[in-house]
Amino acid sequence: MNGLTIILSLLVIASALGAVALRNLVHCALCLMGVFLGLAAIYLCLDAQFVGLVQILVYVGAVGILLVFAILLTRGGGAELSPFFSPSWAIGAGAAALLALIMVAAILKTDSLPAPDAGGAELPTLAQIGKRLMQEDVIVLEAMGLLLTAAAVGAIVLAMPEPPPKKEEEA
Amino acid sequence: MTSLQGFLVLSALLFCVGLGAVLTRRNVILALIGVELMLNAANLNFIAFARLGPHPNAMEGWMFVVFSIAVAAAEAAVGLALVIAIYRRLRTAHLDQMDSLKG
Amino acid sequence: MSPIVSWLWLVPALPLAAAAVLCFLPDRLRRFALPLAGGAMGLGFLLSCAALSEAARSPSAAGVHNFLWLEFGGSPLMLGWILDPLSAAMLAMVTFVGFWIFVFSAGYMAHDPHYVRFFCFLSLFASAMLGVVMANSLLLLFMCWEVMGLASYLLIGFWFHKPSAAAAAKKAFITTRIGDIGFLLGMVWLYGESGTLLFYDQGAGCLETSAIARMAGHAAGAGMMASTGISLLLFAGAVGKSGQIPLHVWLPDAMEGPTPVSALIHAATMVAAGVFLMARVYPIASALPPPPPVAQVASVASAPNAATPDAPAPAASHPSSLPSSSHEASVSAPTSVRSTPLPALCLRVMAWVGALTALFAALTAVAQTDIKRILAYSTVSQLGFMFLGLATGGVAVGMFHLLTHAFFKALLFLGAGSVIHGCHDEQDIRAMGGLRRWMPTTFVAYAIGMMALAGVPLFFSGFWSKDEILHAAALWSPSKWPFIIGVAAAFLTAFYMTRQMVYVYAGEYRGAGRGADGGGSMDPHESPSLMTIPLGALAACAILLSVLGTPVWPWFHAFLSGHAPRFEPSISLGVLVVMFLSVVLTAGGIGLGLSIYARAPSASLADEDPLEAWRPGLWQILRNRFYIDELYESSFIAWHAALGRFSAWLDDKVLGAAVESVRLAALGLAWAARLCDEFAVNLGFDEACDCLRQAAGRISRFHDGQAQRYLRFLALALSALAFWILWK
Amino acid sequence: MLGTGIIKGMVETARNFVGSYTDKERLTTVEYPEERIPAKENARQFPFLVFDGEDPQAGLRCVACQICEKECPPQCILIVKDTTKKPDYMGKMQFQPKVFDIDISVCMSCQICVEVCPFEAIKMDTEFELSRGDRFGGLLVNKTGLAKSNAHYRRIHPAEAAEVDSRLAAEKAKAEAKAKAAAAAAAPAPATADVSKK
Amino acid sequence: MMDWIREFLGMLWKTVSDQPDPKAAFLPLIPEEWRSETSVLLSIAPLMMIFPALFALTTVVERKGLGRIQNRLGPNRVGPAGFLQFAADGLKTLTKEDIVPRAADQLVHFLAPLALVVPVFLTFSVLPFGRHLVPLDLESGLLFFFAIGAATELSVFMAGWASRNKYSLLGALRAVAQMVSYEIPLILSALTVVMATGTLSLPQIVDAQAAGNGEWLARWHVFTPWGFFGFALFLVAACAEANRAPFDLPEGESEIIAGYYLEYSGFKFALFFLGEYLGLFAACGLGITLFLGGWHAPLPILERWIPSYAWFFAKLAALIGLFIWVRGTLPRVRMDQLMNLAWKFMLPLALVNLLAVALWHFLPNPLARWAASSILLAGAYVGLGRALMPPSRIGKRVYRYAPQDSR
Repeated sequence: MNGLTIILSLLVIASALGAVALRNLVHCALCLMGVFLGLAAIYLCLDAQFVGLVQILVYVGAVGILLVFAILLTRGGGAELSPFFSPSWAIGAGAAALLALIMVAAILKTDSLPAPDAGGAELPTLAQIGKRLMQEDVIVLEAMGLLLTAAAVGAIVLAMPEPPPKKEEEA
Repeated sequence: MTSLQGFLVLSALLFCVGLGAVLTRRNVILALIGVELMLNAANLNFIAFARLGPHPNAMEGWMFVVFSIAVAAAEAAVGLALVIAIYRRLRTAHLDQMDSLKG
Repeated sequence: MSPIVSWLWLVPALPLAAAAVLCFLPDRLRRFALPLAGGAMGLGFLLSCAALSEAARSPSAAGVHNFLWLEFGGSPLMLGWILDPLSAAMLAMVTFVGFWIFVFSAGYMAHDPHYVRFFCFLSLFASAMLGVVMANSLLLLFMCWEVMGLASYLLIGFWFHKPSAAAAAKKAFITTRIGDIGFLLGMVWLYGESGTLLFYDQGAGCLETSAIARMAGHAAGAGMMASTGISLLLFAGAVGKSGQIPLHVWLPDAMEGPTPVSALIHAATMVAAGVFLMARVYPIASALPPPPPVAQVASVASAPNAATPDAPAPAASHPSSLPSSSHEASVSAPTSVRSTPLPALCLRVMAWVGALTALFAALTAVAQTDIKRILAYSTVSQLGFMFLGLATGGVAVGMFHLLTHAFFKALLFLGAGSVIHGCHDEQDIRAMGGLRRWMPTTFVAYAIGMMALAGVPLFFSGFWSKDEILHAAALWSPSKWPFIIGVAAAFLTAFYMTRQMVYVYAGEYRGAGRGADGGGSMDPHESPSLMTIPLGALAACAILLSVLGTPVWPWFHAFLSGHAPRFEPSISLGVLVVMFLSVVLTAGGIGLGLSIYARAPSASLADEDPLEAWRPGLWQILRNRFYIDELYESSFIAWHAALGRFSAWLDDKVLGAAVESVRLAALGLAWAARLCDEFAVNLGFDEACDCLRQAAGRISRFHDGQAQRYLRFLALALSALAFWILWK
Repeated sequence: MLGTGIIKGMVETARNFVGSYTDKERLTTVEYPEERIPAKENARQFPFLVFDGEDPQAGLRCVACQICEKECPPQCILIVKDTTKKPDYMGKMQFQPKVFDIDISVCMSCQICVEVCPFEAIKMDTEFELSRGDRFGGLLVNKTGLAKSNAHYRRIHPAEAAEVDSRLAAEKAKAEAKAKAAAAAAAPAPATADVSKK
Repeated sequence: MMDWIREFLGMLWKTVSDQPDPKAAFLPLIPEEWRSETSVLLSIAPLMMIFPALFALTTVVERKGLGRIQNRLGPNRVGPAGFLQFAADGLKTLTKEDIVPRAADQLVHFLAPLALVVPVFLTFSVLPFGRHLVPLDLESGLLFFFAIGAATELSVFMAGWASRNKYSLLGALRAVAQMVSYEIPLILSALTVVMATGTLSLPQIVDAQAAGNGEWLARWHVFTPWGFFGFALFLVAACAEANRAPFDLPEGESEIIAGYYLEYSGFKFALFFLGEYLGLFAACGLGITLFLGGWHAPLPILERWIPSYAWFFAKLAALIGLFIWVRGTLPRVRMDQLMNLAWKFMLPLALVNLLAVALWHFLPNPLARWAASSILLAGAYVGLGRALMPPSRIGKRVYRYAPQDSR
């Protein structure tokens, strides 16, 4: 990890904490965008150009916008009114912190992680990724397309305004 | 601490922050944000292992992330549509008030 | 059989089809209603004319077309239609008058929102009437008769939002049903006697010689032949339909319907159906028992005034007479010896009923003020004349009056409609006056109708037809009273029509708040040509028809009786005497009317009638129609109500108590069963369930529907698991 | 077909664009301070007072009758009568306005003052460049500022002014004729005869 | 020092005269540790100067052009024929009071214009301006362009939401909905080129459009049926992405005053203005790169005499002129028309266009592939146009209260 990635990591963690802990939902969403952008930058630093750019395109351009719309449509633009701290909050936060502790400890304790191949192996090019997507993983790609279509249709159906209840049922 | 370990720690922390959001925040959208964070943490793991693992030229990690991003997009679309539908019916976006199945 | 007979069914079918189309016609296409209904009627008229000419060419041969309708086991039920002079004449009359009434209606009802429905009903009605006229089966006739009753109900109650109209419709329907029960019974009896309901069926019909002879020879008990009983029952139907005493009460009330309906019902069709029915079954009604011993036939005498004043009396005065063949003989033999055999009992009843109705209705008409009510009572009176004529002079006499009356009464009603229309729905003749100036066309037409009705001599058809009836009544052997009563009624007819004319057309306009000097839009006005043209057509017929039945050239009688008309330049003395008498009567009636009313026409609405001033007591009786309605109200209807109350009481207290006791018994049993079930069976089960529920409740406290709580447990468990895996 | 309308519109605007360089008819605007469109005769901005002769104050036609002050809908005219009198164009002795102010920040250019003036003393100016540094004060115009010569009036409204002048001349001639007749009638009086001789 | 200046001037000359790697001689003069940063700066600085300058010029040209289209003169006071108007405007916006509403979300309100301008500048980094002029030769340059371009939606939302003004919020939501909707036909139309050339790298795409040996006409993609339709779709979608007339609903001053930048004034407003225009330039530049042959001249002979960036900027100027022309011609569309156009017309047409590229790619015979893809696209265009705008049977309008024959 060089200096740039450390700075980015700190930025990502800070943004993530902001996204989770801020009172105003729109701020949360904007912080989440920060996490996404930071992660994309980390991906770029890890030479994962395609994935990083897709991360920005999909997460910032699509998921983020969706989130923001959902927040506004559920009147979440204002500040949250209910109290922040509560006993259940403590349980949840404690469980998360405990898990974090265990995982970090486990990672740091492990010293048998594989080292990168020193042979200077070439990273996959974009053309290779494309070939892989269109040839070997084409079934997965098709399935993904199907999934996305189904998700889009399902989302539209779910969010469609319900027809007004009929008069007879009301009466 | 190796570089890989650093990214793994970052990933673990990101995951737990997301988990914390899912476990503590009552707003559904925040829970979804937490889920997104957890997904991103997993993606980061994939990328880190793919780049800093023993076979940098293997593409499985990259492919996984690409598909995972697509799945995340689908998940966000359906999840947020569900949130909107539930909000329209219950007039609330709070998880603790969505307890129609309460025993 | 000529081809026209096999196509004759089209005459009623066309209006029926028009009605069917009209009932689906939306109101925005109302301009098609008249062409449709009127066209069907006009086509029917053309067909009827063809049929009439066919019938006139060979009057003696009736064209019959029968067909199988249903088959009950082995016995076929035939229906059919007939073309004989009677039906041909009626067909032509009904279609012709009906057509003009349709045309008139288009003007009269032009502003009604239910214009199309009205034409639908009118067409249905006309179709039913035509069916009655051309039916060759008593059953078919009865079916059409009932459809006609339904249509008249619908039409009288056309403005059903008026409570009086709805009540009148119900009254008409129920009252005629009373007569129809008689009709139905008679029909059933006829079927039992003759085995067929076809009138003419190549010798097997019930109106043909063999059946008549069989019926007339079959004693039915109470001193009557079967034919007498049947015809009396059928006559009951006719009485109901034609509004004779005592079932006349519905007819004046039926004036609540639109005026063209009044014209159609009271002039041309429905009321005439009764007369027509009797004319149709005349062979049965007039059937005499088989020829008695020669001695009685040969015995010659002329003994007028001998009959008892009441027609049913002979039968009633011998309740225990012999059940065997000759009750006529038993009546006639002790009283006197006569030149001709006494007419059949039914005809005598008919004559008396007719004569009394004629007088009664004429008296009532004198004191009415509603222009349509006067005409309605006049109709009742004229129908009495028709029955009198039918009974005394035979089919031709009655039918001739029916036809002439149809034209001039339709004319009068349409004229009244025109007057009402012109006076903005005013019906009280006291509120009219002076309309001669405002509505000259209507006045002329109405005057022609009035003169025809009153019997002004020579040029008006009513004179000839009524004259014939009087003549026949005068020659009637059993009694002279019907003749005298008829004469009085004829006199009164002229009188009340003069009264009405003077009220409506003479003097000054008396409409409230309007008048000649007002010059406002509420002035009376002449009706549109769509309404005056029918008036003209009918007026022409009211005059022209007189040529068909003059004693000099009795074409119509000859036509009906099936032989060629003869030209008789010489008129017998009797005829001349009666004719003279009726001229005097008419002149007297008109003169009296003029002298009472025209000398000092009443100036305002509030003026009391001169007759009222003269004899208030009598006036009140006449004004209230002899209190017949009230009599019915306090007798039959009250009795019915009492019976109904008694039935309700019986149902509630006696039958209800029985049902209640059964219910209580069942309830007691159920109680016992339930106790057993609850305390014996359920207790153990309930306990078990409760245990389960409580246990489940404790467990389900974790399942509070909070997704996050589940997740928290999951996270804790995950941490524990990871911890255990890593540092076990 | 979809798009033909767009192309037609584009052609039309292109014609406008090119035409604005080549065709004077299409480009109707002018660069204002350098170029001006001559004022139309019927243009009206704010009223001014007409004077005859050389001296703006002495020659004012206004006689302080105050009709315009009463009629003015926004009440932007203030007139104070002077105590002295001087003869008007017909020789009648009339009052003078001591103060005649118009607040043109209030004036709405309705021209009612002009319509009601019986002395042809107030007219509408075509001057429109009236902007001032001060928001209100500079727009309160006094008698001196309002007085403009009849020549100016003739220049800005030639037709109207010609008509007014001829009418005034005619009235003046009539009045003089009358005065002459009156003088002739009063001829025996020597004092008046002297006056008329002058 | 003299060396330094000489090499710097030499670098400029090499840049201007289209020579490869102009920085090669200059960079070694820089100390080792500053070299990469200097190189980046040398790439960025021209961008940061040229495009804002172009923006300044465009504002004036646009106003003058619109004026001429509407028979007016346009700006004509500042400088020769008014061409220094942009300076006056810039000074004005810089010196204006910066007003932030009290209820606004201060931080987000401040960040929004920056978040708009930064990605827009970033997008220029992958555009090849000339033969050797591409600041960042990314393997997936096109993806970079769209990914960064998508981030501007977020800044628009930030601006609208942070202003705490319902008109701003409405304008922002409209703008975001519009941009999201039009991004799809935009990307799909660009994808045709990717399908045809098989690369995401913009310089390679430009190279693919160069004329072959002995050909006298360049092989611009716009000269093919699918390229023509793709270019048209791309232009319309870019117009909507840049919120330009006739798709300037998010501003919609007659209904929502000025949309998402209603509450911005002074320099922040100028930044929005700048961001919008730079977005337009970037979109035009991408269009040129994808369809109009990039920096290639239409006739290969001309490339010898006129430098490559001149061709690029000439095409850019032409496209900007086209947008000005369209803005002066077409009225603003309605929201439903906007959405209908995107989802019911452009999206299906873009999909058909993809099919047409596939046909083009797989049919061997030049004549056959011309005919096939032309017929396919023309049919789709006519059919979709009919479906979107059914021939309306509108009778002569009748006024209820006016006399019928007063015309």
